[in-house]
Amino acid sequence: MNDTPPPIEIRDACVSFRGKTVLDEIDCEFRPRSATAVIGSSGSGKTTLLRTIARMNDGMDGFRFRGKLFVQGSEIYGNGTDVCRLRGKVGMVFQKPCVFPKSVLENAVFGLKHHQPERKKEFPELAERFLREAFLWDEVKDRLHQPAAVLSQGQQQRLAIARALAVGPEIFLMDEPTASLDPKSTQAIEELVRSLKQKHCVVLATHNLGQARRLCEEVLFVCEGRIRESGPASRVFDNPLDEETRAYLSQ
Amino acid sequence: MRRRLVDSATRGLLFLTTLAGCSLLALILTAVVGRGFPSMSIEFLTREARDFGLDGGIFHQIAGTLILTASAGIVSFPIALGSALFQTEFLKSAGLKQALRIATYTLNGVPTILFGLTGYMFFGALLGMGVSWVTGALILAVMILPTVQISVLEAIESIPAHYRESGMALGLTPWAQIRSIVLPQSFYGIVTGVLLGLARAAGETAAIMFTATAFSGAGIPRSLARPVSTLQTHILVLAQEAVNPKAVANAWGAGLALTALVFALMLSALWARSRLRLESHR
Amino acid sequence: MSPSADPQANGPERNGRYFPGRGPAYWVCAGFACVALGAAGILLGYLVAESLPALRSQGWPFLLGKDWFVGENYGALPMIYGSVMATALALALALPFALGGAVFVAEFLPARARLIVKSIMELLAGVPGIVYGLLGMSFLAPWIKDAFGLIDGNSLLAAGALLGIMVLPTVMTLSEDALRSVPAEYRENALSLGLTQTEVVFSVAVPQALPGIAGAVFLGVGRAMGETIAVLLVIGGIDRIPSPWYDVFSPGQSIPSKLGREAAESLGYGLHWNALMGLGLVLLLMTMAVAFAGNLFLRRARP
Amino acid sequence: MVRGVERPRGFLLAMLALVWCAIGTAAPGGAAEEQTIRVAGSTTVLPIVSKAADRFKVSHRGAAVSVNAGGSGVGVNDVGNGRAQIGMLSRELTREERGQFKNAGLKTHAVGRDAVACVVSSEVYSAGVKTLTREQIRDIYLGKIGNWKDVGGPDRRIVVIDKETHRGTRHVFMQYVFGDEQARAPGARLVTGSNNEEQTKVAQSDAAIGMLSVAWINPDVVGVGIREGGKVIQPTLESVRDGSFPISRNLNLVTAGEPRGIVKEFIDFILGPEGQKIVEESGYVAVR
Repeated sequence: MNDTPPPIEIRDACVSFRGKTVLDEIDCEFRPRSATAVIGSSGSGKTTLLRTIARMNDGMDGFRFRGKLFVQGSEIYGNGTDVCRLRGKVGMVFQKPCVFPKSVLENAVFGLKHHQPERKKEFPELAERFLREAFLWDEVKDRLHQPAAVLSQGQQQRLAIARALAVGPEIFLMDEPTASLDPKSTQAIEELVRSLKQKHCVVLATHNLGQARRLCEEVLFVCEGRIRESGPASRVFDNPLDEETRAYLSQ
Repeated sequence: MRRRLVDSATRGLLFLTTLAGCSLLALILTAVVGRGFPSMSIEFLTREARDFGLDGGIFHQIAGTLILTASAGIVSFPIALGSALFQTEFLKSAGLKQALRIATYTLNGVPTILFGLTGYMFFGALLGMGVSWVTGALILAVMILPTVQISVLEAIESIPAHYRESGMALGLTPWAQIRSIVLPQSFYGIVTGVLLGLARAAGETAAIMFTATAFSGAGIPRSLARPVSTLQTHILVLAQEAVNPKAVANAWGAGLALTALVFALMLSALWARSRLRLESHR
Repeated sequence: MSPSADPQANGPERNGRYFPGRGPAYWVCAGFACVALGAAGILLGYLVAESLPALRSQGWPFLLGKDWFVGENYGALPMIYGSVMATALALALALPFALGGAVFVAEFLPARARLIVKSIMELLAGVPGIVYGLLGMSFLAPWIKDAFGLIDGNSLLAAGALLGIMVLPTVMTLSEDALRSVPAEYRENALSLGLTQTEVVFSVAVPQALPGIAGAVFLGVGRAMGETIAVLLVIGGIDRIPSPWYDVFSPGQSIPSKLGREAAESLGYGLHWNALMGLGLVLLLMTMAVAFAGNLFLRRARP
Repeated sequence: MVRGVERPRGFLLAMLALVWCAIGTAAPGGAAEEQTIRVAGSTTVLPIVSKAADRFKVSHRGAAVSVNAGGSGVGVNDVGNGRAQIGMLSRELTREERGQFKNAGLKTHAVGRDAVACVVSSEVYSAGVKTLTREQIRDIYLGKIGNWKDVGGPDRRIVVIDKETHRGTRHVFMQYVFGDEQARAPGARLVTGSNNEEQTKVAQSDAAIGMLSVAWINPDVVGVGIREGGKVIQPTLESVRDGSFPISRNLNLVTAGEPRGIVKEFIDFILGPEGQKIVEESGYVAVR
């Protein structure tokens, strides 16, 4: 083991909205350059967990966080955290593809434009680079100046990933990125995740157990706001220790 | 760092504009209440005006505003509802729908003084109703028609399709659908529209000052053909007499009464609209 | 039994929807639906018909003439100028506050505070014009007189400022509605890219809501242009274009205020009435153009 | 309310019936109209008629008098078009008006006499402007004199207040000052309508000049004396009574043809002892 801190480390965290506890006794770590699947039934708290890591719940009504959450070693719910810089390090992809009503190119460099406006001249090349990284370049290279809304859902989702990549995150939070996509687009996204986890720490919340098995080295099973079981994917899937986990996996 | 600075500065600026806008408006409320309150009393509200409003109260004016507003609402409501039902339930031609909609929106933007003048020439002169309660009521009814109609129409159109579909799946006839789905589902929307329309009518001056009101001697009209006296025109007369402190005091008193009346209608409308939202989220 | 109550007589199914048959209720509703159409038609028709004699007798100078003196000349330009100027002043004064306020309320205020501010704004949008007029003549005009050292406070500026105050709540609530109708996903996505909240607002929410905001502004313009009573009490009532033309401290006259002051004098008869109706027609066309533009934007706002 | 209705068709028809009732009752309303006298016009005459109406109603039960302001021109117009039975007129009929309403056969009835004073803000009066000549007033209204110091007052710009062109007070005033009742006043800073409005604007300013019936003169709004050939005539009821004040006029009621029935009774009431007392109470000179 070396001294570099894990990308994400959560210690005894508890999240509540208006006094209602949604996540409790969360204690876990995520490894660099690997993918971790967060599985569990609807409403178990998967989405909240992901959003908490990017501090996306800050604006929600009555949100409270207790415990400690470190991203690359620094406590993000402590004082003096630059939320924008944090979100620059932690990219997030949502379930429903969402592109802004601008052109494909503008969408790709949307975040970059605000983080590094001084690199304006390089935007076209940067856009190409990240669109390539998101396996989208070949499909959109002739349509860069068309509104992004004309793309298919799967393409829009990859564009959203390219957009997040452009900001240069080291961590990727993906909240059921393929739930609203057709099988072909799902395959493309899965391919993309495989390549992303070569360099990034990917956290993938998913309902699709097959997908979790295919893509992830680690698995985290969440149930009713608590982590019931975690460990290497093969072990958890083949030999779950927890009763609940077994019940969930055997569905 | 610079981005954070810009962020805070913009926030501050926006906050200041909001604060300025809100405090200006708070100032207005304070002025209306502060100036009007001293002349408020039970006597002021229940006595009739004497000496051209310098003395006595505003009983007839309150009554006049109320009856004019109410009769405008009574005329306007069935027309608006019928029209909205026609557009949503009967009409199939998209072109005609568009024409009706354009007419409604056009009417909504017409300056009220034009309603007053042409309305008078139509109802008062052509149909011989003269300067009277009925002329004023009909002019106000046409004036608030678009307000009520748009609101009712939006309420009916925002009924989720699955309600209608489940109604249809149960084999309801179109009439049964209107009765048991459309009207109950848009009930609060209809109420909102009517109340907003009434509030608009109650605050209107320009449309009735030539057409429905008398400076003195109107009292409570004994027939629809008689003129009425209203708070709005009463304030207008008193306001022009601003050297006389009694006139000013009574003008503010009447102003407060009118504002309170309009606010009561608006608040009920806001309440009804919040109920509409609640119902539709259920 | 009328046919409409008989299920057998119901109209055909179209677009997956049943339509009722053409019973008496159909015709009643149809008649009611035409009321708005008829009213708009009568209004426009009457104004056109009644203003024709004035247009014919005055010709183009009716629109371009600077002199209005009953019995001699009817030139509408001072009133058109007054209406445009007062409205423009109202916008210039109200827009920064209305739009800034809308953005702040929609994007930065917590839900409960937003509801309170919005309710107050909607209430204020309902304050009767006559009450604003009373406020204008007792506070605003004297204040303008003292603040700018004028000989009298009744002026285009007073009218414009009063109109600005009157339309501020309208423009603000409608713009706020437009901003709120931008889906939350856009904001979330932009936030997750690490944008600051104001960057999110100005790069995502505001551009998306722009048609709606423009619609709100246009509706406010229409309101301001048509307001009679409040303007009548503070604009000064002089049918003159000030020199220089941008001297907003001079008194002026707007079309509605002119109509409010003079219409009773010749209600229905004579060239004076025709000329007044000509003014009315000009006003109607101006407000209709504005309302059309506004609705065009609003429609683009809700796809 | 909507929920409780069983049949929408019945409900709609009921509503329709309601609307038509509302409109229909307007027509039979015409029968009740005979006991209502509608009066409109000059704000100068208004106090007389309004007060008289209040007392008239006491002695004539069932009679209603509705009074509207608007100005002399409005009064003539309303009577000429049959919108009112009596018009209030603070001047004589113009030739145009007689021509325009030839068929109506307009008839005037003088009920009182009044003077139009040239009024100034009290600050100007106490600073020394006690009298003005006709020429000075003319130059002020033409905009040739723009500062009070040119007529012996303080160094302050003059706020010239004009009236709407159809107002009776303006006709009489302009007839005296310019010899033309329709004269223009390019020097005006403000146009007002009713006497009350004019009075208010003069009082609110500290440098205003205006025209106002003597009945509206008060400590804030002071009538200046008119200097004519070395003589100064003060705007008082006395000088109106003895005919020396140059800007005086009749206060008229105008009817279409000879008044009949209740309208005649009402006019006779105003011309009678009780009515003439009201004229004096209102600050005018009685004619009988």
